[in-house]
Amino acid sequence: MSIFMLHLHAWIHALASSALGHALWMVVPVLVVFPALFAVTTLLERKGLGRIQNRYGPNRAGPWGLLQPMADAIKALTKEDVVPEAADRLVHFCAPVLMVLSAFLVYAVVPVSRTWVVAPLRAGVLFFFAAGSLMEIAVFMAGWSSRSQYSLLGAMRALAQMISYEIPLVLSAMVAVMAAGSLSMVEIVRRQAGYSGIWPHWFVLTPWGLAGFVLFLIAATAESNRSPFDLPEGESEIIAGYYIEYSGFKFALFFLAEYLGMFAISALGITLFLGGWSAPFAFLTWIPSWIWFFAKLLALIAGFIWIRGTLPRLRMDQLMRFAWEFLLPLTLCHLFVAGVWKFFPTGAARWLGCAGVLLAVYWLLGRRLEQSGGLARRTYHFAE
Amino acid sequence: MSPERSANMDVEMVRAALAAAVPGCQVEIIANSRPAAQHSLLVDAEHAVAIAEFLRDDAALRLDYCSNVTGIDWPMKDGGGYLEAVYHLYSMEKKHGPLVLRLRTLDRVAAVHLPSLAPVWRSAELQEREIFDLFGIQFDGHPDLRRLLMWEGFAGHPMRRDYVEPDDYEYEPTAHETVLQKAQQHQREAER
Amino acid sequence: MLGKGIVLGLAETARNFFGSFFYRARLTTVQFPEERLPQIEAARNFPFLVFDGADWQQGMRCVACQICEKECPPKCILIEKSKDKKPDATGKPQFYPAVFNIDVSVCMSCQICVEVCPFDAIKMDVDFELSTYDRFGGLLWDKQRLSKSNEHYHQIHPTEAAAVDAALAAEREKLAAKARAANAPPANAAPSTSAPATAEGQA
Amino acid sequence: MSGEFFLAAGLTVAGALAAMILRNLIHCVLALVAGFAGLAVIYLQLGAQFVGLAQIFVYAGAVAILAAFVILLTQGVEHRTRPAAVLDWVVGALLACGVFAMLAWAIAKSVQFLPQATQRPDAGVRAIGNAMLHQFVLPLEVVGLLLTAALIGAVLTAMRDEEAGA
Amino acid sequence: MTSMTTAELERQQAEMGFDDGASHLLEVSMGPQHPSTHGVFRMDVVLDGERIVKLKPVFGYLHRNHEKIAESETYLGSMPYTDRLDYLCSLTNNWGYALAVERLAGITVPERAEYLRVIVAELTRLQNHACLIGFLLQDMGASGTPLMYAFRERETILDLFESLTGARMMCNYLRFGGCRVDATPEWLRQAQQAVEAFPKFLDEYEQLLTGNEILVARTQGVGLLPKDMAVQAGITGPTLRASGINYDVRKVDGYGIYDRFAFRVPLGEHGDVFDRYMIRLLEMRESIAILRQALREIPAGPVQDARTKLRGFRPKPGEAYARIESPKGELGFYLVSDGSANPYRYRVRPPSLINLTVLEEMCLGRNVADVVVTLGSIDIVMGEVDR
Repeated sequence: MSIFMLHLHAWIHALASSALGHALWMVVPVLVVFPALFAVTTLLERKGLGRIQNRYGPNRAGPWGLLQPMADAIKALTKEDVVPEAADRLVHFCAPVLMVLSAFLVYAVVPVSRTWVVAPLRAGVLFFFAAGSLMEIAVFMAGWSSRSQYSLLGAMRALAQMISYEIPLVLSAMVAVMAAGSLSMVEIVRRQAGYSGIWPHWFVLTPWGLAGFVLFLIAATAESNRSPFDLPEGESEIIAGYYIEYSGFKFALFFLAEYLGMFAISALGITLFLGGWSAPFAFLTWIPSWIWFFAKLLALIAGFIWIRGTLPRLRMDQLMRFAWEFLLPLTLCHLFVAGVWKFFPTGAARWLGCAGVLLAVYWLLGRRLEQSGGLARRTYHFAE
Repeated sequence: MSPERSANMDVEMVRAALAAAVPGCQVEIIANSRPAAQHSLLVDAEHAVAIAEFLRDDAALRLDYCSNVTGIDWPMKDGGGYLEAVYHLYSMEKKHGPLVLRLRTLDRVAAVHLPSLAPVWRSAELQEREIFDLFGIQFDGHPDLRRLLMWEGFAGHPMRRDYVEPDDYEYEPTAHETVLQKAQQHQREAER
Repeated sequence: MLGKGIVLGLAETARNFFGSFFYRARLTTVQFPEERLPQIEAARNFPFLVFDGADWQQGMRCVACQICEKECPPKCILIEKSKDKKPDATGKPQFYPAVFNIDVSVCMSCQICVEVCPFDAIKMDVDFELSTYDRFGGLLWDKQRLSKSNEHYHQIHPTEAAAVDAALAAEREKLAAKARAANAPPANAAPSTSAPATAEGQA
Repeated sequence: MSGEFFLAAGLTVAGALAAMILRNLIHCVLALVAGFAGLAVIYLQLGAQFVGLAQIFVYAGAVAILAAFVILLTQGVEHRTRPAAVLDWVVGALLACGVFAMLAWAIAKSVQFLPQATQRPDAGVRAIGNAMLHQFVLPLEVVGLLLTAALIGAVLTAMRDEEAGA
Repeated sequence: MTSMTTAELERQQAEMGFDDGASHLLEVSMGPQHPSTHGVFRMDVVLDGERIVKLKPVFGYLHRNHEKIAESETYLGSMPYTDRLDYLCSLTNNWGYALAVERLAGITVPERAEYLRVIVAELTRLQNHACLIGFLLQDMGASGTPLMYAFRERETILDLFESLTGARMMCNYLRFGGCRVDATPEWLRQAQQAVEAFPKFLDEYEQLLTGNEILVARTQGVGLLPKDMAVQAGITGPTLRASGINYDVRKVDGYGIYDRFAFRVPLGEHGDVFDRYMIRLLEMRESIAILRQALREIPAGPVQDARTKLRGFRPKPGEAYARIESPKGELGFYLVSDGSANPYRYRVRPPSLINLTVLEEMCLGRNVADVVVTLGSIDIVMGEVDR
């Protein structure tokens, strides 16, 4: 080993113990790992969709198409950056920056592993939502500053959707906060990391937890503009929505922010309901905690891709109706059930009772939603 | 000939019915010698709308469906001639047809007006617009008479038989003989 | 119950997803340059001129009758008839095309030239990898570019080519018989009739 | 009083000023967002994590967006505004002065009652919750009632509009 | 607000994309490069929020004056051009034209050719309807999955077309007086196989789509077309039958040999997008029934009327109008002959164009998203609309 290496070693040690070093140690991996995951996900998504549609998906750039994200990146970076003449240049420029900024900010409070969390804030969940809400402003800025009818429509759609779904999202997250008695994400995970026998104490394994998880996922899908709630982009209706007038690098930033947002909200779901970095069984705790985190994250991403490959898109008024007439009452009821759960003695009765109430409410609301839309099964007759 | 389930209309009978129902109308039978024997009724422009309404509403005829509307240009050697609008009528209710109606303009230049039958059969709306666009027949009473396929400001009516294609395209070297000649000519002009 | 249809749909896509790994039949993609579909015999793309024997100029069947030029719907064929005549495959003096151009950027592969040709001189090729950087000259094919041998014809459309050859041979046989009946056979006509026969033998 | 404070305060003041001065209403809203953000930073510096984050979440996130929405939706309706009059300016200035005076008085008075101005108050979730549901439960309920009434009023207004439009 | 003059406000509104006069309205040009206008189609749309206040279709971006070209072509030479009208269904277009020429000249078609025509036309209908449903779902935002399944099935049918006619889409197969080439027994066997495999695909489609709550919510009650309006506007094809009118040219005219086959005509009740979707699914099942009968009963014999001279074809002066039930609706051909080798007048009655007559009425008061779905459910192809 050379002198130089020794020096480097000492220097790294010194750095790691300093405050700046700590920040680098924590922040840099976030800045590297999640964008890398973005690259992988774009490839996985296209391959997965391909397989769902009986195709191969991208397989030309590199072996098995592994270099496809690289090719996409090069394409995006070398494209001409077009700004519409009528656009509000400053706002038009700031929008993608703010978007990516807020997308990265939320990772500050996500506990990726037992030890890896950038800022273990006491009000971590709140920070998450606060930073996420900046994204809405970015979307508005992008849509408005482009001065295109389509992008304005897209921005209005996106805002209406994000604001509407934020309520069920926050409410469904609240049950986990209630159960853990803390807004700190680290604390919430810690509460779920224990085991009864080999079974973990994940919130998702309770009726209210499962319901909360499903509700959270639905709202999260809407929040991250994924199919079937991808109306703001709805390429068959308003082409690309609020980022229609962006190209090249700025477009890539939007794309990146969108995926980062999806990962972040999945990470929040994992933290709140799926036990964060904790292993699913007591005998699997020897596997590093961050592996579990990323395994769960990838599983959720796969779910998103699966849903995207299957479902058509909702319409705006249906989306709103779904949020206000179905999701909101259900989350409120679910909040109530979660409260009741806390005061009832443990046992099968509690389990079945809570599950029964939730299912009944789900069934009732679902029926009402279908009936109020006048939707019915139809029979057809034939003329000879 | 393939077997035909829906028979052609008895044009004589229709003409008699029309004479009774629309007083003063002039209806002439144009015979068609072809095997399909789709004879047509030439009706006068003045009573066309009344005739059309009768054909649509008469309980026995109920020609509620206007399938095809088209124009034909009949120029004469001497510069005269006329434009013709042809309507193919069927009945969705009675499942019979076709009955062919023809309307003629007085000439091809100024008196190119015909009454629009689009208020009677909505399906004629776009087709009459097309005739206006491509043949230049003015349909009076049409709800929205604009060019359909050509752009606003286009000069001339391309489906007229004496229409001359404007020689303003960019030609490419091709084996297409007439195009090739034009292309060469353009090239020569450009070189000069 | 709300969500049943969605779950059924999800099951269907999942079936297709996993099925695509296990059943080759589910994946319809043909990875083109490496994999190719079997050639369909009736397929057609752009016309070519058939010649018999080895020399494309000598054996060209086209006699520049210009029927295909007239009948071609998009008028993509340009033929100039030769001033002189030269012997065709059977040795009979015929006109030949001095110029025979097809603009394949205009051609719409309708096969009408093939149908109307009384001499079986023009047939449809199956080659489709024809992209070129020169959209003018590169897609305007002259008669040399268009000429393909009868063997090629047999290779791409074997059934049709065999039928054509049989018909041609029968016709020539009839002509020869007529000629024999009219007068004593000239000595020099014999070798040229054998040309299509050898072509058939090779195919 | 640190440099960070001045930075945040400067951001807040600049944002607020820009929100008043800028001519393009959407720019005003965006400036307002910057102002809100500056305010949130001040809260955070004071150790009030919950309040600071709620400030961003509620004001920068929701209120500003709603303002933008309202501007985009209503601008078309009331586009006949009379030009600014001197009277408006005077009234506005007087009102601003009044509000400022009241706030200053309240702050100055409250300082006397605080045991130690330098001690950091506990602004955690638990403390806020306790305060809201024990000490200030009546004001909370009153405010809740008021907001509900306002909500119903807004819905009614919107419904009447729709009926008139239909 | 008070610090702004009226003029400034108006300028600002104009900047923000608002119209001056009725300033809450938004004018949007949907198309011609919009991803879901099925080609180069444009709609001038006026929006109030996302509600449609006015919608004017604009045509002509793909106009090439097919009818004028036909006037300078021989009767045979127009046949390949008909392929390019509705480029998804070239074989039914061929049939419509062939039928018109046959009516004009009184040509009889051999038995076997009639059967072949029915077989290729119904195969065309299968692939057209399958694709249409895929396109419709694509317009609804289904990221291509139903479309890819439809294309997977369409592939087998196009392979059949290629091995029979030589081309996958521009088949140019029918001739007046018959068909260009005969089908081999091997081909008929393959067709049989494809037909037998098709219902499985329909079941797959139904499981993926029909019960899907989102699809149902997006389509039921959308794009309503009442009965009387449909008749009045000359709407034809599945779009008409979805409104509950029993009018299928295959039944009414019984052209070709359709009166020999037992098949039913599915009818809708509500005339909305869901009905149009279901009618197409059910029609595919009926097409399969027709195909099974035709493939079972096809006789041997020639496929082209020997007396008909294709080259130098000169019908006597006169005219004829013939129509068929193309997958898109009623496709009519009107021919006027003056005795020369070229038609004096050649007219196509394009179902796609006429079905668009009431597009505005179907969309008024609805959402942008509904326009896209309604347009998708009408089933248009710009090659035919603009000709």
